[in-house]
Amino acid sequence: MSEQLDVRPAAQPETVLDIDDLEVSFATDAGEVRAVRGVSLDVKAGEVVAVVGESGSGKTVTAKTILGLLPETATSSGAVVIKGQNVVSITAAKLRELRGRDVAMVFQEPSTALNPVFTVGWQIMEGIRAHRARQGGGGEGHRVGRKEARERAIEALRKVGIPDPEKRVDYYPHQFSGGQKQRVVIAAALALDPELIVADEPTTALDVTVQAEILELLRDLRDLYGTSIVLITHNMGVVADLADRVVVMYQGEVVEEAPVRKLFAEPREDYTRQLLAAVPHLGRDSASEGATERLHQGGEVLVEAKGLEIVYPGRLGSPAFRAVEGVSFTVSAGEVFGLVGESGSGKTTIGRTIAGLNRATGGSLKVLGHEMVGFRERSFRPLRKEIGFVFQDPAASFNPQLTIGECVAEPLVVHLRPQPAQLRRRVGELLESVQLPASYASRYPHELSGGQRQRASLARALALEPRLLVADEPTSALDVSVQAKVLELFREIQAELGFAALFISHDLAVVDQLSHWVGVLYKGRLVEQGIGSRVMNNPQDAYTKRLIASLPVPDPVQQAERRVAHRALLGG
Amino acid sequence: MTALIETPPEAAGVPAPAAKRKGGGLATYLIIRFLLIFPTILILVTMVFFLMRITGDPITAALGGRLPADQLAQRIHEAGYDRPIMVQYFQYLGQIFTGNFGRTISDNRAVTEMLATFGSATLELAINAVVVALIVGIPLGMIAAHRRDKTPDAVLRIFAILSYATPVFFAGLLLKLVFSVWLGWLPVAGRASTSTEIALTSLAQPTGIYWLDALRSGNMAAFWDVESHAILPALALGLLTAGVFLRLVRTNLIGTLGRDYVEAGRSRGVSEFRLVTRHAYKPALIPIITVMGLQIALLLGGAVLTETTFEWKGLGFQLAQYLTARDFVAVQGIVVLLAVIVAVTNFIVDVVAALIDPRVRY
Amino acid sequence: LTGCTGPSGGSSAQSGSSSGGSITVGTTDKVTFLDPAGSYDNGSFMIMNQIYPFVMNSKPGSADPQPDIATSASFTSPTVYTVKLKSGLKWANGDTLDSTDVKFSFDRQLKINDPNGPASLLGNLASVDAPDPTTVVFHLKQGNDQTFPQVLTSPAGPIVDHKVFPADKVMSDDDIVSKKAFAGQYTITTYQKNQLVSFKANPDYQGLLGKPATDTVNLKYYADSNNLKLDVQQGNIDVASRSLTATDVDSLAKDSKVKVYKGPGGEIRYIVFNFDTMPYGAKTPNADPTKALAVRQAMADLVDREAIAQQVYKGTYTPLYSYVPDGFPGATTPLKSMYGDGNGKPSMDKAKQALQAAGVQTPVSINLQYNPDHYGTSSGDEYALVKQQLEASGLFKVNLQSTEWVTYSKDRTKDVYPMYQLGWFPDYSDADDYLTPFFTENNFLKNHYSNTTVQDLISKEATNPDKSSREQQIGQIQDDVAKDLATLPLLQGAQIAVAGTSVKGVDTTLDPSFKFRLGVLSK
Amino acid sequence: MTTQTLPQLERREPLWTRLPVLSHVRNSVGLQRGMLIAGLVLTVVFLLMALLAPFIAPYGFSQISDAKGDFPTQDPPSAQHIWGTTVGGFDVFSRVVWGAQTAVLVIVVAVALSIFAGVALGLASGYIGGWLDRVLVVVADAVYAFPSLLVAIVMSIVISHGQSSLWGGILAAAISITVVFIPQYFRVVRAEAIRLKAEPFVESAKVLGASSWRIMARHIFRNATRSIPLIFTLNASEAILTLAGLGFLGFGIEPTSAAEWGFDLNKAISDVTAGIWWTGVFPGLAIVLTVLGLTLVGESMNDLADSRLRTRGRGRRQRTTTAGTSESGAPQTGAVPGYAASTEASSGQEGGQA
Ligand SMILES: Nc1ncnc2c1ncn2[C@@H]1O[C@H](COP(=O)(O)OP(=O)(O)OP(=O)(O)O)[C@@H](O)[C@H]1O
Ligand SMILES: Nc1ncnc2c1ncn2[C@@H]1O[C@H](COP(=O)(O)OP(=O)(O)OP(=O)(O)O)[C@@H](O)[C@H]1O
Ligand SMILES: [Mg+2]
Ligand SMILES: [Mg+2]
Repeated sequence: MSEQLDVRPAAQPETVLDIDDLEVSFATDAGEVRAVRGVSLDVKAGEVVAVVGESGSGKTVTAKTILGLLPETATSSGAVVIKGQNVVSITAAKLRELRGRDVAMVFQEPSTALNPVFTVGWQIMEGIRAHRARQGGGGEGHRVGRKEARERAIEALRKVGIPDPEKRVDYYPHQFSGGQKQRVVIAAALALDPELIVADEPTTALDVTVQAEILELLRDLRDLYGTSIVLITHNMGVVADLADRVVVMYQGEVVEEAPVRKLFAEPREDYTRQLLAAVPHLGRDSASEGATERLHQGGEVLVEAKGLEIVYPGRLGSPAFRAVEGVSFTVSAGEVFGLVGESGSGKTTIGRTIAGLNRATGGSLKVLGHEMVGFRERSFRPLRKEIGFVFQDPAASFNPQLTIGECVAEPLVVHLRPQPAQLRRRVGELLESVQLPASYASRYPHELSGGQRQRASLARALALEPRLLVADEPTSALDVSVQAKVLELFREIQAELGFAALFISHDLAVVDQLSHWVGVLYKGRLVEQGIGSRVMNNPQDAYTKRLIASLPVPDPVQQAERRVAHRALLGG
Repeated sequence: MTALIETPPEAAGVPAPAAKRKGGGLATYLIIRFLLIFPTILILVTMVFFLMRITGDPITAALGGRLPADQLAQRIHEAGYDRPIMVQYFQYLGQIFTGNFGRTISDNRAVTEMLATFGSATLELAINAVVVALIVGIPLGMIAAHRRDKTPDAVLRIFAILSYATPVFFAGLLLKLVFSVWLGWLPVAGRASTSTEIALTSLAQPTGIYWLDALRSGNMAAFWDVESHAILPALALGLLTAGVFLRLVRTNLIGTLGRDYVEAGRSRGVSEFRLVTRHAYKPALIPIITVMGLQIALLLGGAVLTETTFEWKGLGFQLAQYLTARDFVAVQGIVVLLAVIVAVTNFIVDVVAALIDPRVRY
Repeated sequence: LTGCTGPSGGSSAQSGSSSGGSITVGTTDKVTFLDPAGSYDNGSFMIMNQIYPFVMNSKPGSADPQPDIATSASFTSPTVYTVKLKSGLKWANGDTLDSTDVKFSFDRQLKINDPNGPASLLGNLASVDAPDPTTVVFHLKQGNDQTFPQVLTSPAGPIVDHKVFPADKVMSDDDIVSKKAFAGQYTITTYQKNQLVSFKANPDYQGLLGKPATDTVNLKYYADSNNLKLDVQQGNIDVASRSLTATDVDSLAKDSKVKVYKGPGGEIRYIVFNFDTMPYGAKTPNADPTKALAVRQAMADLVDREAIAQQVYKGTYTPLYSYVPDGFPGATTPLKSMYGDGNGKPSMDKAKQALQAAGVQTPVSINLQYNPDHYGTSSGDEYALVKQQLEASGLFKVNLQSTEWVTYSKDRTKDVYPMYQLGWFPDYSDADDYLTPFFTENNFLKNHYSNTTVQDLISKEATNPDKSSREQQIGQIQDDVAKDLATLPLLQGAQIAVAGTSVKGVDTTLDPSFKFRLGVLSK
Repeated sequence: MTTQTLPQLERREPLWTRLPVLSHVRNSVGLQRGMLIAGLVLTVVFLLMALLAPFIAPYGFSQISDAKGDFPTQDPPSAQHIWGTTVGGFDVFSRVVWGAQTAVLVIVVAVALSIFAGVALGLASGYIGGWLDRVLVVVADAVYAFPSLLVAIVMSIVISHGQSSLWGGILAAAISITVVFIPQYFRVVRAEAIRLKAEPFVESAKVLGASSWRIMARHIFRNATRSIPLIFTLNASEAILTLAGLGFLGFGIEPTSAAEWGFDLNKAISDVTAGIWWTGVFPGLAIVLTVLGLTLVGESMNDLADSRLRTRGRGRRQRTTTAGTSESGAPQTGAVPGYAASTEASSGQEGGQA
């Protein structure tokens, strides 16, 4: 069914958005920042144009310009023409009329894009009532009454598939799940029947399964109502799944523009090629490629969980929360254990418990032979030098007041108390082992890029040559290209030093790339575990199946097939 | 005097409302919050008790300049102020638990009666001042936030700082000079003119809040008299607080104005005015109310200077007087009342915040 | 003593018919208790003077005790003081007022002996008898106590209704007001403690003071004297009494809408020397009474009282050259001639001589204490000036220190302060009240000053029924103490009231009895 | 134990640009900069006045005569006494100048003491938590609910006990202010400590096996106290007002011990209504302008440190891609919000790597 979409009726598609030579720059402390430089692109009616590019390449700025939402510090030139009006130079009143009615926006984080203290209906109605009704011939319509606005809001909610919209229209945002919130945001955008929707990373904050639903919804919008969509994303899978045409941005400029299949099949620019190469691809480059049985089985068992249960105590009257329940697994020396699962499934909780940051409350968890249920910090502390931990957000895991050198040296200082000269040498070695120049030791964390910081973080975790490393989403804060390099480094070092690792990620492809053995966590339970490539290719558990089916692969052809194949699974 | 630090109670370890969101009962939270009032009061009472004993005794304060030391000592002994301090302390606690707050030492009135009399005066002043503060502070804060870093913002912020930076007795003096002495529009001090005061106190069941009493007795002349007396103190104290409110509204509004949901509203074509007054204001209201509640509670105790400047015979004023007289009974009584007010206000603020914030509503 | 009429300047005004209008008086003196057994302060006593009867009282304009609700009062033997009451007296609530009430009142004072009460004034009272309804007999411990009639006018003297007041404890103000236990010139109609009190003339009053000039008087309380000043200036109140600052008085004097009245004042301000701890004092390492005296003398030579009175107090205080203030029978000015240039002005040379003669090394370092909060806010300025006057000569090095009142009161009797500021306001209008408390064996200064000649003279003077020889004895005491310089008197206060130009009678009540009487005011 | 020194490492930014105030000036623009600079100018004038008081003031603070004789009292401004004299004969100009010294001393002592105690307690309470925390919080809350002027009055009685010399008076005022301020620092530092406790960099220290002491001293302390300069300026102005309030109620520093604006202003009240304006207006203005200056500095620094309030920030804060963020829709309540946003703002510079 989606096949036919690519063969669109050739009835002279009207241009709904025409950006011409757009320049945007910001006044900042450090001088002028040119965020967008001479971007030109156009969107036809009923077309989905994806804008991709690494972080900071100017995607969001471009999107905001379309709605005239740039902050006051920005200056822009060029033309952004919507319905014959140039947004860049239009009056404020005209701009307000245009917003919402001709072009609407969908935000990245549905939870922050909805005002927590107003009902969703009120928020949708705000947009409707801010405009005069559209009356066929384009003449100015009447002000929309409260009642009519409400009806339209309900209608919009129904369109995006919110069940029971008559009732739900009076709900507050916190009464919806994350995916539903994003639907509400889309409903608010739809309420005025705009011809163009600008969606800035509409699924980035969502789990893959939910992402799949939202992508489906967006596709329906385009198909059923002919709405054009500017889709901003850095996820190549999403692009492959939804886009008709792709615009690649790099450092504020458009480097390449092509229909989606052409771009994936034969990227013209070097940059595009690099970008595509860096995208992890499920089923490619698996660490357990070809393995038939669990590797490192014979090694010493470093972590052993049996019926592990972790409960967060409730505060002040709220009931305790059971985050992990009846989980059993082992991690042997030298093995990389990949833990996947969607948000809130308990991955981090398990990782932190192994590192002694959380309390295990039931079952049994042995870490390096030490029972963690009811553990005492004092008796566990000597074991800490055997365990390394890499945090998700490299920026946050360094004390901003200390230099990288001081941070990396800390484990050495705490456990070994070496001579200063010795210490300096060791810090230099460590930094070099993660491919950072030793001179970086004197830099402060904010003076490093995200990828460099994560390397330093790895260096710190490895300083004492631990036997076990817990890495909690070590790359999810990074751009794909950077992520690829860090993952590569991780893999090399692991192979070289042979430590065991618990590798946590929500990205199946990433986990598969690194792990010998994979566990799938769902609502605190380990629903499936097995050799990485097997789990990915041949999932057994229903949830795992759905998870894998939801994951869009960065290849439009393959993805179209997968979509057809999995439609039944995803419908549920 | 602590007006400017707007740390909300959340920062102070009283379980934050965030805890409520986790799914616990709001009721439980509120009950615990309510129960916390008691240790707080106990601590306050204890602190006041011991501090006051350190500072001396009421007899020396009253007669130290007249009596020989041995007579003084004898009188102190007779009054029982030289007994072991713990004995006095536990006796005092015992009295409090039975609801007996005693009689003031320096002017011999039942503490409860004294609290009612002066409490109502302070309450009236506080209400007036809060009205001024709200009328002035909130709209100006909105304007400042909306026009941030433009000239109006700068002017308003300077105004806010000045209204805070001018010691209230200095501001009061200037107000008196201009409006009473030079223009002759308003009375200098006091809560009402003599005749009104006599008329209002001879009512059957006075509330002690003069404008209310005047209205209830239908005495409009008295009402206007009372109001004309109320204006200057309300301005002096109200502007001081208005400065804090302005700042508070501005800061929080700027915070919410930068939020995605405001941007989302804007992207739907909602006007800037509505964005400020509805979309951004209501979420900002929750922290604003929290801090305002604290402010209002503090206002009651912090009105010492205003009350002294304007002869407004209220708790703050009396507190200073009793303190000079080392009248521990009275000081303890006032502090207990203030503690209760602060705690109860915080409690009410929580409930109000809960009503505004749908996430904590059940 | 009986039947003697004092000068009564305004007494003609009060005999006229009282006006129907009302007068509002503002004051800063707070009330503690309306019950005479529970209070010993100006604010409370001011109201008591309006509402309670006294056995003895003084007519406005004089300080001479005369029978108030009595017809006669006199010593019938050295230790017996007998009073005959008027008959047919009534309390405002209808109770009869007779000797039972009088006996009850004094018995009660002695029995309750409240820590804050004035019972100490009745130290010489042994017992009271009421043989018949109009006769009261006071039995005294010491014979011929010349101050006893004065004591009957003092805070210990108000008579209370024995049917209303409990015999053994202090009664609350509200009960007193609601039970109308009044029999003075006025009754209280509304009572808001320390805020507003309104008085209405008591038609049943038959005492010395007569019918009040104005029927309704309101008494309004102020905390900040500046508000008092502004209100009287604006005409919001008719009379302002006490606690105006010198600047206020000065500026009001220039205002044509109001008139400033000054009357003799009993308040004195002085420096106390601790004979043990002052330089060369008895307990210092280099104790030497002669040198210590020389130090005191040099200080007496150097202070310029006139300058302090004018500069700091703008004439609201006057120089005080003795221990008994000017205006009391027997008061002299020994310090004027003995020290300084002999004319009340300072003399540097004399001071230098005094120190040299005693072989005192100069400059003398002294620690001088004052209290900033009890004797008015100008104490700081006053002592800054004293310091400057002492140091200008180069003979002294003054280390000025101030301490908050309660601590000050405690420490001053513990020999902490070598020399310190103090003030005094008399309990009743008699020179003895400036001598007995200060220079007898167990005086309240506790400054270790002791001069047996002086002590003898004081006990003689106190029981000497002969007026002129008593005054002479009082003069002698002042001379003797002036030689010893037990304390250094500085200033004498005036009673000051400010009133609108239309108000009459203010001057009459600013008399040496120090009782402010609302009954003489009219407009 | 935590004194293990690291190799002396070259620092890349010159120190002066990282000093709190200077870096703020550098980072500000437009009106915000204007207000900051206005505040700084007022503050510097105030500090200079205090520092150079002996050179600026023509007379001593309690001087009432000179070689030419006694000063006149309540004399209007003239060549000899440019701002006139008071009722006691003090020179108003000199007292205003010397008053700056008193104010600075009081501020320094008061704020230093309260920072010291408040920070120590706040750190312990926030990091260690448990019962200690609960008790301290209730106590701090109780003290906070205590009318602050009352605490100040009681403390000044308790402390001044004996004599009020210059230092006695200053200490009394300062310590009484300290008592009032400790709960404020306590709150702020405790809240920061609690926030920091959950920060990954603290957890990472914990996983490394660092002791609680080391964590508190090395990781929490420095980060938790970053907002202190902001509160410092705000409290400094409160200290002046509290001191003035104490002076007004008669618990201040006596004129012979030191010059104090609040006290002078209080004494001048009857002067003002008598038409003698110069004794009150100058100390009054001194208070107002000093507080204005300090508050402007404090507020501007606060705004600059808080990316929400900052006029022109660096790049927008990056959103992490995981769904881990909780539904914290409500805005922050603190007046002195964390600095986190500004330190993280720099993570958008990944471009150069690809
Ligand atoms: N308000 C602003 N002030 C100054 N610079 C800004 C501002 N907003 C964006 N920039 C800069 O403009 C550039 C482009 O930012 P933009 O947000 O468009 O990136 P993006 O492609 O959306 O990145 P991401 O994938 O991280 O969302 C960046 O260098 C950013 O730092
Ligand atoms: N400190 C805590 N107190 C109470 N509940 C918590 C706490 N931390 C986490 N939880 C809850 O425990 C569950 C598991 O959380 P966890 O952080 O382990 O999820 P996760 O799999 O790491 O998710 P994500 O992919 O979003 O990081 C969630 O429902 C979460 O809300
Ligand atoms: Mg973006
Ligand atoms: Mg996680």
